[in-house]
Amino acid sequence: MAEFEPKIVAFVCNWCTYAGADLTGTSRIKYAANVKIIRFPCTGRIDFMLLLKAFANGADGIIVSGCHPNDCHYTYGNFHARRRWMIFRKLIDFAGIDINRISFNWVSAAEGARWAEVVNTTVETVRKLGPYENYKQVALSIYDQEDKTHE
Amino acid sequence: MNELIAKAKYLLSSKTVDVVIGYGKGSGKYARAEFIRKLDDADKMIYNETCIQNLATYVQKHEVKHLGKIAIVANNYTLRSLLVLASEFQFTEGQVLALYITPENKIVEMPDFKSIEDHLATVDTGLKPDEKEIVDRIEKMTVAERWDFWQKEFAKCFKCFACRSSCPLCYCTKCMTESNQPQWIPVAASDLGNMEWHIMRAMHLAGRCVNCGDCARACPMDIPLNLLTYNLIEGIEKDFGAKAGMKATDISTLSTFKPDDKENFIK
Amino acid sequence: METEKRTLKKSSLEKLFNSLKGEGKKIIAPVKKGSIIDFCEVSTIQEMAEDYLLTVQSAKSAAFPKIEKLFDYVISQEGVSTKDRNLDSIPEMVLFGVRPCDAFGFDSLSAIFNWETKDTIYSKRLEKLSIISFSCNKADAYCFCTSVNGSPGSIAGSDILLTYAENDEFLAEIITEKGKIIAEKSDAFEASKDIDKSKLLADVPVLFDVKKVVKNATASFDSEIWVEQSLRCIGCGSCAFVCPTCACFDIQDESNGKQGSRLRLWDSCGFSLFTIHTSGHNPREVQSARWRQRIMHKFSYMPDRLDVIGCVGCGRCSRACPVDMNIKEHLIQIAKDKI
Amino acid sequence: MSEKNIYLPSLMKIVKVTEEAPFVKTFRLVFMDEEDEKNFSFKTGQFGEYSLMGAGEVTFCIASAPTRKGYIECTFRSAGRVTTALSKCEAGDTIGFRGPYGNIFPIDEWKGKNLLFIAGGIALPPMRSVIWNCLDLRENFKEITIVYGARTVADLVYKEELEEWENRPDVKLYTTVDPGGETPGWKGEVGFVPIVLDKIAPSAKDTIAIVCGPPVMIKFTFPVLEKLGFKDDDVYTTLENRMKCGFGKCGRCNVGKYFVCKDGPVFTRTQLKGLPEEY
Repeated sequence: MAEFEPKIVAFVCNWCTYAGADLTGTSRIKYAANVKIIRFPCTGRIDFMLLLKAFANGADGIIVSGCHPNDCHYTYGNFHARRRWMIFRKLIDFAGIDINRISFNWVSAAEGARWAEVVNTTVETVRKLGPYENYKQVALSIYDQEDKTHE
Repeated sequence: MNELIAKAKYLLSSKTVDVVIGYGKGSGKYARAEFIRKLDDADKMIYNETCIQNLATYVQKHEVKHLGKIAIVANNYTLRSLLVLASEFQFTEGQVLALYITPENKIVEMPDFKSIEDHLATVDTGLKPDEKEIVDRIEKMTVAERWDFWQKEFAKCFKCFACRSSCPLCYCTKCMTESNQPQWIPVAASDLGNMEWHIMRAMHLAGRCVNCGDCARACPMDIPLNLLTYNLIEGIEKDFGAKAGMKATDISTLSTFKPDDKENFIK
Repeated sequence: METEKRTLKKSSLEKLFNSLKGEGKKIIAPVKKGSIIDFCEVSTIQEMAEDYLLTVQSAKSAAFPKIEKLFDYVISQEGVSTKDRNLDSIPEMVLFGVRPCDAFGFDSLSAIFNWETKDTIYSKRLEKLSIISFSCNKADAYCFCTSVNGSPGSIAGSDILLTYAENDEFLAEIITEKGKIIAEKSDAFEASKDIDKSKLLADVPVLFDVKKVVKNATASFDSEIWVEQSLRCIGCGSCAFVCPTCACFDIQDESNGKQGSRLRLWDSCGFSLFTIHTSGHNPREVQSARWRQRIMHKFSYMPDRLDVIGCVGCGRCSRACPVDMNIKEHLIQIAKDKI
Repeated sequence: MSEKNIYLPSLMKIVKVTEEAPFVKTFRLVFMDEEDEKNFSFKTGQFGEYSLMGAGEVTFCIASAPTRKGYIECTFRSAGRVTTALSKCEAGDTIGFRGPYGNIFPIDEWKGKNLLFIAGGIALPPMRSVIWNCLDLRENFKEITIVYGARTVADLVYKEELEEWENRPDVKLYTTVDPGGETPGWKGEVGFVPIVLDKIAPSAKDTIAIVCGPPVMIKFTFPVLEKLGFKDDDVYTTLENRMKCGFGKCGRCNVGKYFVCKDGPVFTRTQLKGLPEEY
């Protein structure tokens, strides 16, 4: 059987991490191809719901990344984001969602090598965790069966 | 509760307020809300251990707003809800007169925010030991156990939105669950739709919830929704030292930040 | 067919249950789930709740589930195609141990779903559904079935009605052909005895004249009473969702990539956005208008258009209501001469 | 009776898309299945449930006339979720359709009478079905007058057809735009529909008036018609309410005990007066 290739969605900010990921490429650093990058103006613009939406649509792991504290293009966006993640992470952990599948990072525009490392580590962690079957089951349960009355 | 009845009659006859929102005898376990506008109706008012509903819910209701100036029978949760609403500019000082009832059954009029704030500063508004205990119990479970626990609970949900309607702080005229371009949360009361709805509802109350517990009491299927908000309240107090509804000028936890917020998971 | 009277020993109840199970039927019965009692699928009779008055939810989901797939669709390179709902996948179901009010509720539901246009999915579910109900030997303060043409021992809607008699046996009334087949197959029933059913039933007093409710509600569209009654209503949908006769629904698409299903979902006339137009105009703008719709639909429009009353007096809405909107009290008020 | 899934739409292909006005489009649709085409018939005034798979269903009237066979048309403004998604469709795309539902304009009863059509804005589409139906059976009616207004010149829909009606000797057409909505070359009237109607003052004798438009236009048009001597029985309009099913089950569209989807959408003013204010 082929090895499990995790699907990773990365939510990154335009100014730091996206530029950092760009640098990874232009520096010709190789990294795992499992990641799909979604670019946001700022980490402060990443709605927490999007993380759940990624899982619901088949992601096995998630990377969230933006500018280091004090480096935000919009001055405070990442500070707001940090608070939100602190609360949200605790809440979904409490609700039984596996927070080991979400990796939060600060990656600046100059850290091309670090981006590769973040992706590689996340891919390896998630690979060990295996596909996120629990969540997929819940997301697809509505289509699976013709009749779900009274379960 | 003669003192309360007399107070209501005085407030109405002196035209200090147009309606007194209080409790009357209910047909079940709990007392029901009564909207006293006529002197005679004031005799319906009661106050005892069945008077649990957070009446601050009605401050935002269209029909109630239109009755005029409001006096509202309040416990500590109601007072805190009022301050959160005030901090979100949902009403202005002087529009609502709170009638706080002390554990000794004394009535204290709280016409302005300062009197409410001063009072709340003197009471214990933290999580109660039994509330802490149940949060701890769930936190001690493994992730898989917690997942199963909540999936079983969420499966019962049929999206009647009693949790939302009963909450004094859920006052949006168009809830995020109703925004449909794109459809944010699935409309169906499916496994996914229910989970997303309850997590999002809790998140939208983060830093705002005053822990009155009406969401869980309102749920016809007895889903312990207040556990989610207990967890939030506990975390927010620990991480940010914040507590909702203590000051009318407070900014909710998620609307602000400190440069030195401490976490240990962002690499 | 004419109702046949038989006897069923309490000890033979399991035989009846196992016979249904043996036929491969899905058996739905009241089950204790934490602090509430609700209808669930059971595989042994022991899973059934022992002592219950009513479940939180009604039995309507057996024919009108909270999510009903209407059909599937696929969007592909070749174009769009639809796949009709496979009605054969609907299982044979038995509602075991429901109350007469629940069985009666299907009359109103059928009236709505088959009003001139036949709803095939609903009808198929009902066709494959057998109802074995238990008469009520107790009631609580929320019950008012006798005021809305029901009774704690009503046979309407049931296939078999069992009434518990004191000497560890049930008076069994076999009401329909479906019931007769079940009885014959199970071989659990015995010859009838002379039992006076009326003495075995709960006492549910008649509280109002439903004809007057219909008359007064119909004449009072502009009455202030709707505002008065609904002041404490917070506009949730719990009353509608636990109601055995509430049938309002929403139709929504759920997609998983390029394929998905169109679904019929429960909805409630109490929700503020239920009737809102895209323009923002809302014909039922305030909660009082929505409360009026709920009462008028059940007690004026349905009797007028469908010839049934949309209420069976189970009192579930009042029990579930987070703010104690007790429908019984409101109906008593409406039944008074001047409103 | 056939046991058909009443919620299952027929598939229809969009064969033509016309941009009528900003955000307003007309789709011409043909059935993809011959059987569906054969079994389908409708009368003027009826509506259907159009759907885009994945987006959902939406209610529009059938804007084409039953006398024009082989296709149906719908005109809509993109506003909500489904209409916005639909407006992105192009010719060749497939959508779902189920219908027709609702009652009809009783044009058979109108034989030998004058017809006065009064429409405002995006409410011309339901009227257009009747207008073409009547024009195709022109010999059945006496004078046909159309008064149509929109906010601005750009908002007038069916511009080509307006021109065609303008040039027909057997139709009297008055187009008007709200004050401030006219362009330099505008030759029509300027003013709100009720005011223009008052100015034209068509005779009420042997005349049926059909009014479709936004609620505020209808509100001010009725008194003018009354002044002109129109009897309530001779004034027709259509109601719109949010609906999901189209056959009286979903519980949304009722106005009192009447369901817009079954008892409507066409109502006379007499009927309208018997309805509670719930639309």
